[in-house]
Order: sequence, then C-alpha cells, then structure tokens
Amino acid sequence: MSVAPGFYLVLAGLMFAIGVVGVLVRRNAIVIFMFVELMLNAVNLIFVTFARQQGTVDGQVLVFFVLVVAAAEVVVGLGIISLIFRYRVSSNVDEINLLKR
Amino acid sequence: MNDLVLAAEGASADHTALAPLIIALPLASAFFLMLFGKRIDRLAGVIASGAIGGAFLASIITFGSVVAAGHEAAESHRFFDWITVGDFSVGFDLLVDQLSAVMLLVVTGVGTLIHVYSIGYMHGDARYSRFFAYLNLFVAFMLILVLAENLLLLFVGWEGVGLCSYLLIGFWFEKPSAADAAKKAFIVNRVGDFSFLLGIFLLVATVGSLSMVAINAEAGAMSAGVATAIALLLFGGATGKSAQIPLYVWLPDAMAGPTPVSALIHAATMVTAGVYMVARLSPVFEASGEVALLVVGVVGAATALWAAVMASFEYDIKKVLAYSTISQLGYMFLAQGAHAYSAGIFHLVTHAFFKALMFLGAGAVMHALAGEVDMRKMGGLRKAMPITGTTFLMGCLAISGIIPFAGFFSKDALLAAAWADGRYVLWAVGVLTAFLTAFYMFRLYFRVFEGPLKVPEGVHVHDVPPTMAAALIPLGILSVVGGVINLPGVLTLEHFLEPVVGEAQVPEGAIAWVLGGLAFVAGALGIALARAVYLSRASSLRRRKAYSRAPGLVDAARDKFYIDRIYGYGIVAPGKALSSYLANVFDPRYVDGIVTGTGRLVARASENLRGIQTGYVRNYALVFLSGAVVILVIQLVRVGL
Amino acid sequence: MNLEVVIFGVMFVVALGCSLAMLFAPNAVHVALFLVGAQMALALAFLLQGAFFVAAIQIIVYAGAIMVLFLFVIMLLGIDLRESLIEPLTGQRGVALGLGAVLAVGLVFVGVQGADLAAGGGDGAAALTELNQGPGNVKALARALFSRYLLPFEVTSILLVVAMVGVMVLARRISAVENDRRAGVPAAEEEAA
Amino acid sequence: MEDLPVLDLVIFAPLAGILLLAFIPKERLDALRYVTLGVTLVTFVISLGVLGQFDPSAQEQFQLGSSLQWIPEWGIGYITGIDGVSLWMVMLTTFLMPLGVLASWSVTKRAKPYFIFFLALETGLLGVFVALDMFLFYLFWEASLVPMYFLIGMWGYGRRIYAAMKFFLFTLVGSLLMLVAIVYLYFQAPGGPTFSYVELLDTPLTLDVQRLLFLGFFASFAVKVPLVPLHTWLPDAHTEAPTAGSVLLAGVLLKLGAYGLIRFAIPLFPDAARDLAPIIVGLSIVGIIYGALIATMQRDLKRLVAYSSVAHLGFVTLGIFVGSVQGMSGGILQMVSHGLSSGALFMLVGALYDRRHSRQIADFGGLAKTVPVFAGIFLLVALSSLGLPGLSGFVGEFLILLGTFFTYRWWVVPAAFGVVLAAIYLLWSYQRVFHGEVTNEANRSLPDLNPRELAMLAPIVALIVFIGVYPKPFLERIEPSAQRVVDTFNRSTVRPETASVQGGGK
Repeated sequence: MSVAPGFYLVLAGLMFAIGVVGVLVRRNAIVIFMFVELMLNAVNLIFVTFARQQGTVDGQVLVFFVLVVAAAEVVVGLGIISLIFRYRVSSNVDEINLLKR
Repeated sequence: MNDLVLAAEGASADHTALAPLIIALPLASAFFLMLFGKRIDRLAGVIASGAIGGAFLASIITFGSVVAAGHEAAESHRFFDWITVGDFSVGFDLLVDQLSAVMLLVVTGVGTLIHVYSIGYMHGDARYSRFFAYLNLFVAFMLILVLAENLLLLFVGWEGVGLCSYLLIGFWFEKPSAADAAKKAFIVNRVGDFSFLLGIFLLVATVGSLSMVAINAEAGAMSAGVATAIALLLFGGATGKSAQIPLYVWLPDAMAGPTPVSALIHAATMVTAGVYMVARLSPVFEASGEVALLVVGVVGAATALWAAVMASFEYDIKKVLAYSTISQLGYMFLAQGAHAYSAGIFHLVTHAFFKALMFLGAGAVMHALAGEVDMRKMGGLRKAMPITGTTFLMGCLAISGIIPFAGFFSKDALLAAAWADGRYVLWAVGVLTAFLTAFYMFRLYFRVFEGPLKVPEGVHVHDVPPTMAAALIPLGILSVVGGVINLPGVLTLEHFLEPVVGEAQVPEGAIAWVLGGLAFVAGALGIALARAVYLSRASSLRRRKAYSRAPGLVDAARDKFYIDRIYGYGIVAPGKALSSYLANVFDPRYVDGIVTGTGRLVARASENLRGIQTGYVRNYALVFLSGAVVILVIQLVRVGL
Repeated sequence: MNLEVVIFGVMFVVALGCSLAMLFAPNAVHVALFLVGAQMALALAFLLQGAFFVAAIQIIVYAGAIMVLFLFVIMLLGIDLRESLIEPLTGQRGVALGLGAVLAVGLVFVGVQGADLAAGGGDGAAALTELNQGPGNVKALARALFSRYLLPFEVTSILLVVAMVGVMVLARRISAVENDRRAGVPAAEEEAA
Repeated sequence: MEDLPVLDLVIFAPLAGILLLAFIPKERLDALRYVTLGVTLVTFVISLGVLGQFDPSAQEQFQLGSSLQWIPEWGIGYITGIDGVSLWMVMLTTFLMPLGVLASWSVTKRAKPYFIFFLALETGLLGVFVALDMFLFYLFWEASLVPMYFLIGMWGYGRRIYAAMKFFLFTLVGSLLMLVAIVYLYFQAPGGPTFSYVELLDTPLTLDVQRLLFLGFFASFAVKVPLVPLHTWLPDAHTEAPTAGSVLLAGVLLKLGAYGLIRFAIPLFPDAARDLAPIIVGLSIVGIIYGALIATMQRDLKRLVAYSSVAHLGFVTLGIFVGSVQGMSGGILQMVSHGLSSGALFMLVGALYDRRHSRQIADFGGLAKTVPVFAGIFLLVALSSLGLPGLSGFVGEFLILLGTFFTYRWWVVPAAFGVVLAAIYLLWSYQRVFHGEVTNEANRSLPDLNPRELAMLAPIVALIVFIGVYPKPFLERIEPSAQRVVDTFNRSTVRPETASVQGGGK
C-alpha cells in the first residue's frame, strides 16, 4: 500500500508555513530569497501529489513551469540584490526603506 | 409710439440729416488726435477747434431748420439697431427738436470758444494733443446725450461725458490730488448712475420702450406711484451728474483739472445734463403728482443755498466758482420743481455764458500768476489785466442778477415761476441765495481784481494772449446781452420750447415787477455787503469781528461742514474695513478654509495612518500574510471546519 | 511497513528537519546547504509519486544550478553574512510565528482533508503508473508540454529571455557620470541648460 | 464647401497641429512659436467658416454637426453641433488662442511641451462646446482639464504646484458628481440607455430626482464658473498660471461652467432649475458684491482681475437663471465680453510682469507717463470691464440687469450696485498703478508696448468697441437659442405633484 496523498500534502503545508515564517523573520535578502524557494518547492510537491492523484502528468508539467519561473526570478532577484549591495554595502532588507522617506 | 415717430417724420424731412455729422465731427477728430496727435503736435488745437467749429455751423443750420419748421419740428431717426433682444429694442436713434436744438447751440458754441481758449491756455503742455482729443471726445458724447432719442443712448452720452470728465480732471495725473479727484468724480457719478439705471429698468418694465417720444406719450397713463418712482430714480442720476445734494462732493475737487475743462464740463455743459434730462422727460415728472417735483424743487433750493454758503467761505477761486456752479444748478432744479422747465433751460443757457466766462477768466488769472489759486494772495489785478478784469466783472454782474445782464432775466424767470407755483418757501430760499450769490461773487471780484495790486512773488503779470481773449470777449458780450433771448413779455425761448416742455406759469401784472425788483435788490445788497467787508477801509476789522462772533461756524464752513469727512468715515471707511475683512480674513480663512480644511483633514488622517507604513518590507509582508491567513480561515470556516 | 512507507518517513523527517534548520541557521551558507537538503528530500518524494523526470530536474536544475547560483552570490557579496539574532522590529517575530502557526494548522487541515479525499476515490496512482510504463514518464510529459501547454511553454521562453536581458541591464558597468546622475544630482546640468 | 464638415475640422485642427509640432526639434523656439501661431490662426480661419455657414434663422436647434456611431453597444456616439450659444463660445476660443500664443512669447523653457499642451487644450475646449453626446462631452470636459493643469503646474509662477493641485482637485471633484448624474441619466433615457443629448432631453424624471441630478451637474459647473463659495481655486490658479494660461482660464475655461449650465443643467432638468433658481440667483448676487469687495483690497494685480472675474461671472449666472430672454442673451454676451476684457487685462498684467517681474500694485505708480499707450489700452479694457456704455461690457450687463428686473424686481438693486463697486476697484487700482508721480526708479525706463503685444491686444480692443457699439450680429445669433432655453426653463411641466408621489413609492 502506498502512502496516502494526504501525508504529502501535510508535509507540503508545513514546509510552506516554514517558508513564510522564514521570509518574515529573516533579514538577509538572500536568505529571504531562499525561503521563497522553499515555498515554491512546497508548492511543487503539492502539484506532483495531485498529479498522481489525478493520474495525469499535467501537474508535473506545472512543476516544470514553476521551475522556469523560479529560475528567472532567482536570476533577476539576485541581480537586484547584488546591485543594492553595490550601493548600500548591505543585503539587510531593513535598511532598504526608501518608501518611508 | 411708432405713429408718433412717423408723424414727426412726416412733418418735415431733414433736420436729423446733419445730426450724425454734428456728432461725427468731434468724434472723428478725437480719434484722429488720439492716434496721430503726437506727430502733428501744435496743429492739434486747430484741428480740434475746427471740428467743433464745424459742428457749431451744422448746429446753426439745424437750429435754423427747426425754427423754420415751427411748432411741429420734432423729428427722430433711427440710424442703426443697437440692442435688440426679445421685445426690447433700442437703436442709435437721434431726436432733433427745439430743446435739443438749443442745447446743440450751447454745447457747440461754448465748446468752440473754449477750444479756442485752450489753444492758448494749454500751450506748451506735454500732452497738448491728448488734451484736445479728450475735449473733442467729450463734446461728441455731450452731443450724443443731447441728441439721443432714447434713454439708453442718452445714458451712453451720460456715462461718456462722465468718462471724459474723469480723463480731463485727471489730465495732470502726476498730481495725486488730480488723480484722486478724477476717481472721486467718476465713482460718485456712478452712484448716481446706479439710480438712473434703476429708473431705466422701471421705465422699460412700465412703458416697454425707452424712446423719449413713447415715454412722454405714455407718461400720462402711468400711475402716480410708478411715475414718482421713475422720476425720483432718474433724478437720483441727475443729482450725481449735476452735483446736487447729496452727491455734489465731487465737483469742488474736480477743479484739479485744467481750467478750460472746468469751464466746459463743470460749468457750461456736462453738469447741466441733469437739468436737460428733467426737462426732456418733463411729462414723467408731471405725471408723478407733486411728489417728485417737490423733491426736485427742495433738493434744488437746498443745494442752491448750501453751496452758496460754502462758496462764501472758500479762498480757492476755482472752488468758489465750483460751489457757485452747484448753487446755480440748484436754481435750475428749483425752477423745474415749479413746472418751469423752460426757465430752467433759460438759466442753463445764460449760466453757460457767464460761468464759462468766469472760469476762463479765473484760468487767465491762474495763467498770469503761475497757477496760483488762493485769492488771499491776489489783489488789484484789473489794472494789470484789463480784458480779463472787465469781462470777469460782466460775469459777476450777470450772475448777481443785476439789470440788464443775462443773469437777471433768467434768475427772475425762475424765481417768479416758483412764486407763481405757490412755492413761497422755495422762492424765499431763492432770494436769499441770490443775495449770497452776489456777496460771494463780489467777494471774489473785489479781492482779486480791486484794491491795491498784490501778486505772488516773482510773478510777472500779463494779460491774456489773443486766443484766450477771443473766447473771453464773446462770452462777456453774451453775459451782458444773453437775456434778450427770453425777455419778459416776449418770452421767445419759452415759447420756442413749449412744444417740448409745455407752457410755464408766469406771474402776471404788478406782482411780476415786484418779484423782479426784489431779486434785483437782493443782488444789490449782496454786492454792497461784499464791498463793505472786502473793499472798504474798515473791511479787515469787520471781518475779524464777524469771525469772533461765531468762530465755530466759520471754521466748520471752511472745512466744508465736515461733509467730506462724514462721507469718509461714514461710507468709505466702513466699506474699506468690510472689504479688507472679507479679503484678508473671511475669504482665505473661512471660505477657503472649508475647502482646504477638507483637504487638511485628509492630510492629517493620512499623516496618522502613515505610522502604519514603517517602510520595512518585512512588515508589509507580515500584513500581507495576515490577510492571506484571514482569507484561508474564512474559507475553512465556510467549508465547515 | 513496506519500503515506500519507510522511505516516505525518512524523506518526511529530512525535509521537515532541513526546513526548520534553515530557520535557525544564522549563516547564509548554512541556510543554502539546508535548502539543498530539503530539495533532495523532495526529489525523493517526487520519485515516490512517480514523477521521475521532475525528480531529476529538481536535483539537476534546482539543487544543482540554482542553488549554486545562490552560493555564488553569497560568496560574491562576502561570506561573512551572519545575521544577528536580535529582531529589531517589535512584534515582528512573534506575530510572524503566530500567523505561521495558524497557516500551518490550516494547511495541515486541508492536507488531512486531502487524505480523506484520496480515500474517497479518484486515486489515479494506477493510471499514472500505467502512463509511466506506456509511453514513459518523459515522453508523456513531453507530449503534454508540446501540445496542450505549447503556448505557456513559449511564453516561458520569452520570460527567460526577458530575465536574461534584465539581468544584463542590471549588471552593466555604469560610467561614473551616469552613476552620479542616478544617485540624485541630476539638477545641476539641467539647470545649467 | 457646403459639405465640408467645418465644425469637426475646427475641433481637430489643433490636434493635427500637435502632430506637426512633434516633428520640430525642441531647440527651435521660433519654429515652435510660429507653427503654433499658424495652427491657431488656421483654426480661427476655419471657425470663421463656421460663423459664415451658421444660419441664425434656422429652424433646427443644432447646426453644422455630424453624428457618427462610436460605441453603439453602449449608446455612445460622436455627435456634434452648434447653436447660437456654442457658436460664440467656439469663436471666442479660436479667437483667443492665437492671441494666447502671442502672449506666450516669454515661454522659453520647455517650449515644445508647452505648445503641445496649448493646442491640446484648444481641442479639449472646442470639443466641450460642440459635443452633443454626454459621454463625448465628459471626455472633452476632463480632457481640457489636464493640459491646463500642466500649463499652470509647469510654467506657472511661485506657488504653481499648489495652485494647479487646487484647480485640479476642485474641478475634478465637481465633475465626478456630474459623472454620476450622467450615468444615472444614461439609464433613464426614454428610448433605452443612451448618451445622446437630444434623446435625453425628454427624459421623464420626478422633481426629486431632477433636483439631485441637477445638483450633480451643478456641482461641476458651479465650480468652473465659479459661483461664490466655490471660487477659491480661481484666484490662486489665475495668479500662478502663466499669462496665456490666465488668459484662457478667464477667457474660456470659466465659460465652460456657464455654458454647461445653459446647455445641460437647465434643458435636462428644467423643473429643478426653476425650483432652485432663487438660490442660484442669490448666490450670483452675493458673488457680484463679494467678488467686487474683495477685489478692492487686492494688492496683486492678477488677483484683482481674478476676483473681478468672480463678480463678472456672477452676472453671467444671474442672467442665466432669471428666466428671461434678455437675461439669458445678456449672460451669453457677457461671457464673450468678459472673455475679451479679462483676457486683455491678463495680457496687460502679463506684459507688465515681463517688464518688471512684479505684479504688486505697490511697486508701480505713474506709469501713464512712461507707458502711455499701455495705460490707454488698460484703461479702455478696464472701462469695458466696469460696464461703460459703448463698450462691450455694458451691453451684456445691461441686458442681464434688465432681465433680472423683469423677474426678480428687487434683487436688481444689489446686483446693479455691483456696477458701482466695479468702478471703485478698477479705477482705484488704475490710479495706483498709472497715476501719480513715478515713485519707483525701476519704472522710469519701462518700454511701451512692442508690436507683438500690440498685435495681440489690438484685435481685442477692436472687438470690445465693436460689440459695444454694434452688438446686433452677436445678439441676433444668440437670441433664438437663448429663447429656446428660456422657454424650456419656463415651461411648467407640472408633474411633480403626482409624479413625485409615484416616485416616492418606488
């Protein structure tokens, strides 16, 4: 007997929640980014789980797309971070509060 | 109304033919001088005088044809539509009848003389051509006023002469007093015009037209109350233009303008517009019962006396003449209040002669004394300036009502009319004023022209140049013989004007001689008193004694009985305070405050709400998350937890 | 206790453990390493659910390429990027944890419901297995990707190009003058003109 | 020639001009100026064609228009046309525009966008005056707002941002209320939802609804006019705007409000208009007196002219709402004449500012001696503004007051007193600026008007005199349209009794 999809979903949910907390709690922009990746991974797990449940590969295709988007995001995001770092010599998001001023 | 106009047109063909030309000549000259005056410079005076002279000739021709047409001479013609909306329509309508013919002669005749005089008087002024342009423009507007067939066109002339008066009083605008006086004249006149305008509205609402012919034809059908209201509102306009109580205050100040202006505008023509208007619309005044006429008569009499008192205490020769003008205008209204419209016009004509003469004489004195106007610094000038002195004396005798000068006949005519109408109190005031008039005029004459020679230092006295004499001498002659146009018994002018203003009541028999004699005696007494106080040996002692009896009164009179101050504190100051409050406090703080207050409320709310916006991305993310969580929880609850 | 359950258990513990460790690791490099761990575990989960190709690219692209990129940037910006554990924003940490907990509970609840759902039918595991054996996982994926999902696929390609260009713009070396202008001294020359 | 859609050409000629401007490099200042001048002049010439083709005795209400479908699904069309009211508003706009360009010679900074906004403004304004589709109207209405906002905000003086914001917010809030009313009306149309003005004219509405919708429109128009408690944006906007901006603001933009009242607020909701007329008449009279009193105390010439506009526009709304054809015609003529005289006054003040960089009355004195031509033209324009007979201001004011006298007899007294006040503030300021000795050395060597300034003032002066002496060509075109609106205003549809009960029941 295989493991019920529910367990995978529980795992995905927990990981997603951890990702959210990480984004909120951590201050290093790069680290925050990694938590975002974690959340994306959790979602990927959900997709795969549902794909199995439905008996199709559509969910897996979606994972594929998420991966592409994540790659693009990482590329641009890290570019921005390194740019900010060049100007501010910090990757602490708390110091990027120009909105306030 | 159309029938009447048609009837008038049918009567004779062409005396309105020249009317537009009479207006156009000075108008064209005015525009020409305004545009090109700088280039032709010296020629400006000649051109301007020529234009008026041409208008004068045309007026004579028109007058001749009116005389020839006899009783039914009135003729009007619409040259173009002006304002036509709905059933209201006025056009550029001109009316020529006996009354306007007489006025044409006065305006263009006296106007021509004064233009000629100005050539000499204004010689060397920096804005020489401009002066003549304004003067021409004034005459053009005055002619529009006189020839207008409808009240609105009359109003054009009415305001137009006011504008020219403003421009000419303020001609030497570098002097603050001149600029002030010009503004004051215009604004005070505006107050009168405000009343006049209301009268026009009421007339439109009542008669449905502003045509003089139609108004006068329908005046009889008006109810007394409406007619009274109309008459009083129009008369309100006249008190402004003709400087009657309570709006006379601008005229003495207006003397800041060049003297020919004072002669032309503030003595001979413009200020008589009110008198002319009342005569022109006499049926309306008649229709009011007695009320409106009584008001006209009382205001006229009161002004006559009041201004005569003021004149008796004034030292500025031009201001004496200004108060005298006010007083004489009061006379004219006094007569009109007694139904004697033609007597009012008669006095208007003679007054135009002698008052213009005296103003021009005063101008000659100022010209000779480098602009000095204070009579205390003058004396004995007749020997140095024989032409001026002699002609001035003519004027003084005329205004004092001495037989056989022009003023006697006209003054006699109007006092007699007041008596004949049963207005004995007004008659008495008139006689008293006649006495005062003689007194203050000869006070002026004796101080300036008689006695030992006294002139301001460093002034070389000279008599008038030829152009100025050319105006003084004809006017002097007219002052002497001007009375013949309306000799008692023959009464040419009154008969001539009858078709327009109706028949005047004239006292009959012995009473007429008694009244005339009394007026003459009053004048003679006034001259005698003036001689006693100002020319005889003990004069200065007598003056001091008189002053010691009532010092307060004299001081008050010299301060114009505080009228200007009362107007200043009573009307101008509160008005200024109100405006200033509105402008500096009310509008920005309250009216704008409500609006910007709304804005500020939003701004303040935002300011407070802004505290939430920490600027930290993570904080925003937290809020974002809480939103997401809330939605999740809601969804779960809905599904049925 | 069959093998799948054992592997799932191990995978579950590793994935969750690595995730939690990420939260508490102060050093960015450590965080990255734990993330790699979690991703490895997830790849295992993908394998367990018959998503072979996805599991492969999860390791190759994700845990491999992308994470290397992360590490590269970390190294580039300086390895010594330790965060202090003191939270400067008051309440941020507490509220975040609270809300995170609520979120976790909610999601777990949904997951449990998902278990019921599986019990209720619609378990396509057999169908998927058949698919994986029939044309094969990669072939099935490719077929879906290049037929039904062709348009999104092309769009993602555009996205990648855009991202590439964007990064090139961002990373461009900026000349000194332009640098000044961007930093906020633009008025000077405009005013002069 | 007959078939040429002149009216549409007029509207879109400035837009074509913008295209032309787009190809001129921004450094070529003279080219920009002359092209803009040329475009506005061409527009004016085309509008003369409109004037020529307009038939004053035509039976139909709107002439020379075109009607095209635009978004038929939503009942939106491109419908245009003019009557005697909009004809003169169009003429006024096209007439003032070239003069405004001449007044813009001092704009040297960022001239290209300036002239582009300028032309965009012209299209917007013209569009408002000819649109007969509510949607189209609203579109142009808002479109005219934006260029003006930038003209004030970018090329104004001193507190220009504040002024521009205030102007924008005031008018925007007003027009949003109008939008709500338009949308409501849209659904009430008798023949199914439509924005067509002519079709909406017969919309049956209860008095209560009429009143609400009227107030919605009124809010927008009253701000633009501006009627008294809503006027505070005007002095700021006028003062801070560049010269040409002030000219157009006073000359044309303020007329949008009055025009809207005549074209939309009254014919669409005649019962509500009649019902609320006494209040509006009261506000107008308050405006006349209030504006004049405040103008008396201003120290800044531009502010003075701005407040005088408040007073003059009070006359306009007074004439519109007294419900007599004289008042209405006078109001419309007064709109034209105020456009001319206050436009000219702003040009003159602008010219003074160009010379001395000050608008404070206290900085001047005795200018009549140094710049006589300038002083003369100023006086003439001021006299027209204070309603001297024989100049344009009088005809309008007289007709308004006469119309008022027919229907609101006693109210004419304070209104006519406004004429006295006008004399006070204008002559007093004239005295302080032009009379007296030259007190400030800087004023001693001021140059008099140059040919360009004369070229921009002379047409206005000529027209002021012409209208004052011979207003017939104007009045005979205005009157039929004015009569139509007045008839609508006075036509008692007396439905309110029963209808409002039914309406309440729903």
